[in-house]
Amino acid sequence: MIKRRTFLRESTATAAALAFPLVGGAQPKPLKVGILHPVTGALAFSGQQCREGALMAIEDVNRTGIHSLGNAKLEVLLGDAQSTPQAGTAEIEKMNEAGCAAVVGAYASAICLATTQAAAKVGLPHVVDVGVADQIVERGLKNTFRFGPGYKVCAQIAVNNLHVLNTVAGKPAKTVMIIHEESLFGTGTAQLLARELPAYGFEVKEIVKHANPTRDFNNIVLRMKSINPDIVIPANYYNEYALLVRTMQQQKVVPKAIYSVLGGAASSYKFLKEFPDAANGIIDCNHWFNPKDKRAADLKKRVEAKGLFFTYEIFNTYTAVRLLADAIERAKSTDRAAITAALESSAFSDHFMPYGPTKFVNGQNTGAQPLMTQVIKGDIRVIVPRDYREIDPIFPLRA
Amino acid sequence: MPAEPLLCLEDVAIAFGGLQAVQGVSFDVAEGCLCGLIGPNGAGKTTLFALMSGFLVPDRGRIRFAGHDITGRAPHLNARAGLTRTFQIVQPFAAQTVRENIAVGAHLREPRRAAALAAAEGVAAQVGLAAQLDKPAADLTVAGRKRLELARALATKPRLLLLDEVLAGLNPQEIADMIPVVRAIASGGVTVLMIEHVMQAVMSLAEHVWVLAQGRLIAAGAPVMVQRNDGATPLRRCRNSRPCAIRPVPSRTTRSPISTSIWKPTRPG
Amino acid sequence: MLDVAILLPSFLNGVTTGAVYALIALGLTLIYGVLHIINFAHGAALMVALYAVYFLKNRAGIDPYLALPLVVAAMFALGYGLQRVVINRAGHGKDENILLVTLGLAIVLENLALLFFKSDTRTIETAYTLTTVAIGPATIALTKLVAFAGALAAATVLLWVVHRTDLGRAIRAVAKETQGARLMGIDVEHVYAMSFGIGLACVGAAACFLLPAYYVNPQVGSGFVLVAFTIVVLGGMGSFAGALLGGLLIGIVESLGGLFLGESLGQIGIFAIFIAVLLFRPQGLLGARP
Amino acid sequence: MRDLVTIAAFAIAVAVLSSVLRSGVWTTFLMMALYAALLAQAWNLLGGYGGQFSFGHALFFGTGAYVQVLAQTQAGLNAWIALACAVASAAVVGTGVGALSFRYGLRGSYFALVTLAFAEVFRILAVTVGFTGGGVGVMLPLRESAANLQFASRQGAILVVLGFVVAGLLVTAWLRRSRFGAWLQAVRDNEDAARALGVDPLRVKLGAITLSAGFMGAGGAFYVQVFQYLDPNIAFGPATSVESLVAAIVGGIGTLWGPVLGALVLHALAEFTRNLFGDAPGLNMVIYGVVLILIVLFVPRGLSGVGRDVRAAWRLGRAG
Repeated sequence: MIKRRTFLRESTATAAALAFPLVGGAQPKPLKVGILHPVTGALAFSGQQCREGALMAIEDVNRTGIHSLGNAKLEVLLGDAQSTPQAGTAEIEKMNEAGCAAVVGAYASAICLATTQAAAKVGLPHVVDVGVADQIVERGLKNTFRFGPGYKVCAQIAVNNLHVLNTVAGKPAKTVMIIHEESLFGTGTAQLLARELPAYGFEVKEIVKHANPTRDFNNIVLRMKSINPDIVIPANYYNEYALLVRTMQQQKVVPKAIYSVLGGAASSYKFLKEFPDAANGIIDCNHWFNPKDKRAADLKKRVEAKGLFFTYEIFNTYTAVRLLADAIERAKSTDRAAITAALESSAFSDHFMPYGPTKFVNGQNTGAQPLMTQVIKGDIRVIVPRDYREIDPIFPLRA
Repeated sequence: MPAEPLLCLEDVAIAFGGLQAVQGVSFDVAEGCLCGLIGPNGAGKTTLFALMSGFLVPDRGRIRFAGHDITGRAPHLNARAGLTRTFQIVQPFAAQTVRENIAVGAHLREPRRAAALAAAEGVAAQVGLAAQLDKPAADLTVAGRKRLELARALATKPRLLLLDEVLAGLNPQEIADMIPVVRAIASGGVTVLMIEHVMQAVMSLAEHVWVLAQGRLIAAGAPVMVQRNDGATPLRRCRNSRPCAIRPVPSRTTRSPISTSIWKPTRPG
Repeated sequence: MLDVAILLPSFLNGVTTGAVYALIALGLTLIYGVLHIINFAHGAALMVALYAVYFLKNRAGIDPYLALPLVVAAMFALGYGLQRVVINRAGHGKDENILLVTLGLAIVLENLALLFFKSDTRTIETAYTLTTVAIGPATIALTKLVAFAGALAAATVLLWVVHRTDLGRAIRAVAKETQGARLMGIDVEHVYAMSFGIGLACVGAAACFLLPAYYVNPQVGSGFVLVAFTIVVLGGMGSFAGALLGGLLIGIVESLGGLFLGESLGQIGIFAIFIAVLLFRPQGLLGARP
Repeated sequence: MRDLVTIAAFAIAVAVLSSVLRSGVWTTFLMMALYAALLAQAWNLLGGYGGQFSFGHALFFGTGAYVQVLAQTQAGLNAWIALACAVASAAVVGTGVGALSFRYGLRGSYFALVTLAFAEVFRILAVTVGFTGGGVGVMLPLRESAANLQFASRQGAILVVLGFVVAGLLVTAWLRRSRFGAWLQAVRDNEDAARALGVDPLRVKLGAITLSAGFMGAGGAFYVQVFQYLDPNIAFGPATSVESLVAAIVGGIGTLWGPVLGALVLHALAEFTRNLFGDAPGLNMVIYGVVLILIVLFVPRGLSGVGRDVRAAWRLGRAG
């Protein structure tokens, strides 16, 4: 920990030197930032993880404060979207009323659609942390910025990478079975995969849609046994994903590869810790940090020290808040329009995500991309793309 | 040519599982008469009322009302045709006031709310409920509820009113008060057929009675004859083929012999 | 798709899953049969029981199947207390009030769990979680077979209690005619509380069989409530044998329906039966005419 | 007559309030409170006046919402015409479900459970059938103009939902003053007695469910015009059914102002607890649940009943 603190001190010292010292010791006006997530209701787990990530980012930013605003500290206004669009909208109104300069959050796509819309009405800049639905950034809302990738990009990259993996391994896998949850991201991803995969010579044997929550997966695993696909592609949230993989392990169904897209549990240290052998070999194309960046590892330790799991909700929201802090720093004001402009022209690169320098094209960070990870020897390692590769992929799991 | 009887039952029968509740009952009720249906408990009286009003559909036999065959027709259609009933166990609209209760009946003839409420007031006066119009039905005494039940049915301006033990459970004074009310209704042109155990009422009100026992009609005639049980006119059976036979209705005063066994208590079991 | 290698396992899977559903429905049908209310807090009760089993396993190291008596007793006490203290007082003789109270209880229980246990999904690891038993071409998880046996045992115990014991006679009397029972000297409030207690005890038993093959988080209850309602109606409101039969049937329909119509459309099979039974045979398979 | 005066006063007061209120929080609160009142009123028409408890009113809410958005996106209809179609189609679904369940004499908990099942079947269909966009849901493009029934300022939306609520109040008031209402409440209190007085229970109950479904459809159409996104869970999920029935019962079923009062109190309670205890996730809902139980314990006949008791007691006091 000590090493980290010295690191922080040096970087802030250099930044302070550059910043134009604010004349006069007027107590800087508190800068309010809204952190809005569904911390109750069906999405409570992800919502609370996002909130943890945001609070840690705020904590880091407030160590030095916003230099261009006389080291003003970010004042947090927490909001609970209660897993419904209505509650999300009501919270946005409350944040606007409380004079927030910007909002980060909402996690779920359906909620983001409503909150970004409500924020747009009052010109409140809204950074989307996770919400993967592409409609969020396709409505021409000037105030909405998504730092991470949408599900079209994820699905596209997933298909390409699968093709690359399969070709490199001599095309052992041909047949595919997609199992997805009937939610927005589940259905959207499945439809896109089903359309793209045949072009690369894969045969989509079956697409199985399941309810959320699903009480029992034996049936689907039974179908899997009878179809015996080479690759199983799950696209669902943590609970269902974990139940599915456990049932597969129970029924001793081992496809050539379990290749999930935005899988809830595939790249989750929680799943890895609770079901090490069930998780072994699973590939996931999902939000992931740059494994080579030390700051990510530091954050992971901090998170685990708090007794939490380092999941994508945490590091996505963490970087989203840092993006906002960087924009406020450059905007040199708490005025919403200035912050929106700063976000639009943001080239934020001081982050540990594999996105490179930020570039927003109508609200979507073009550099955003998911990484492909695989559980190998008890850890989640990045396997594709090459410049972030930590270890060579094991594909297929069995001949 | 005397008019066709208002109500004509031809060999009506119904069984619940093994129990033959009503077995082949036939009789007719002339328009304008105030007559009674008596018999021990479980004789099938209320079942017969349910058959007449359409709450039950007979297994066998026909029911004709005002020249139409209403066998198995739904109660609300019968009510619209002018045949309505009260219930042995009173069924008030508990949450509503007396006025609103009666208005429901009045609405059968009067679509406008104000007119129905006004009509309700008139009928309430007729049955002696004028003072309690704005009281919730739930707060009425047993006698009050019986009056309400009567008033509601009356408000539908029926041609035939089936009263199911409207005097049961009342004390002598209340019975004495109710008898003129029922008589006034009958004299007002409404044909009344009532099930009653209170013999005092039957004797003073009914011009003609039918006696039912174990689902069978065992006697008919003027109440005084029935009581003296020296034989009422033999049972008349409606010819099944033609519509109810047009026969001279025995004049009110003729004597009708009745079999002596009527008043011996039926052997249990 | 139609060969035995698929149909048999799917059928067996349906029956074993259905057994756990039946156990949950047994509690619900008892509560409905006696109290004539639809217990909206049944799902939340299942969640509470699942947490109890979880903590007994992780903190006290007691295996779920060994924890059965403990959890059943605890849930019985919870049920008895809730009915006596909260639900009974709220009735005021109006069904909609009791319904609202159980709804309020569900909200309170679910969010208390969210508050104290956080919202992350928890599972337990037992030696036998992954072991399976081969029955012909089908391999069925051991936990499911134990659940099946457990549900049958619990159902028979319940049937014995209701038909052979004084308490059972009192329960059936109160179910049939509350005022009459009161006149016979039956302490109706006590019987209400006993029924609610036994109802939740069934849920406790179901939790012990369910957790090894499933997970727990504050929202887990809602997934089972709807199915339990279906089973109660299918089996006949207030009929235990009906609930058992209904549970097995629904399990099979869900399993086979899922096989042929796809998992989410398969669910429609359950509700189609639900509507058909309600319309054409409201008294259900074995229930008395309503 | 007295009802009409109070309804007019209510409408004017809210309209003035909506133009006076500047703060976004309060205008959203007012809009959502009116929206909750609309759902409660719709439920009350069938549950309060018809005595038929439905656990699946989301069925009509979702039908109205889907027709509202699909009529515009796929059939290119104008929003106001779509609104008429939404209300009509919800009413038709109401009549259909009503005809099926009432014809088979379903009452009490049986009727409640069959509506629950219908809502669930529609939710699953909405997921699997194509034109509703399945799980991906369906978006209503943002075109803020009065003609498109989308309003830049909240005030426009408030006036629209106020219109629906006032219409609901007028229909409820008419119900209390009309033959249909008298027959409906007669069937509610005692179906057999009503049949003996010439009331056809099936036709009356069908009328009630059609009215109730129509208003619920209006609520669905309003929801999708404001939030512009809809998926099977939002449309047919049990949350809306529970919200409408709880507000109506807490407010006092079978009354004119009960549902409106209940919706206002519960919505205020939800907002209050969320603002005050938002930081500890779940605490706000625990308090919401506890207060709900307390209301049922101590105000069994509903909040509007309290008003009536107080007035009655006051009148007795004065007379006494």
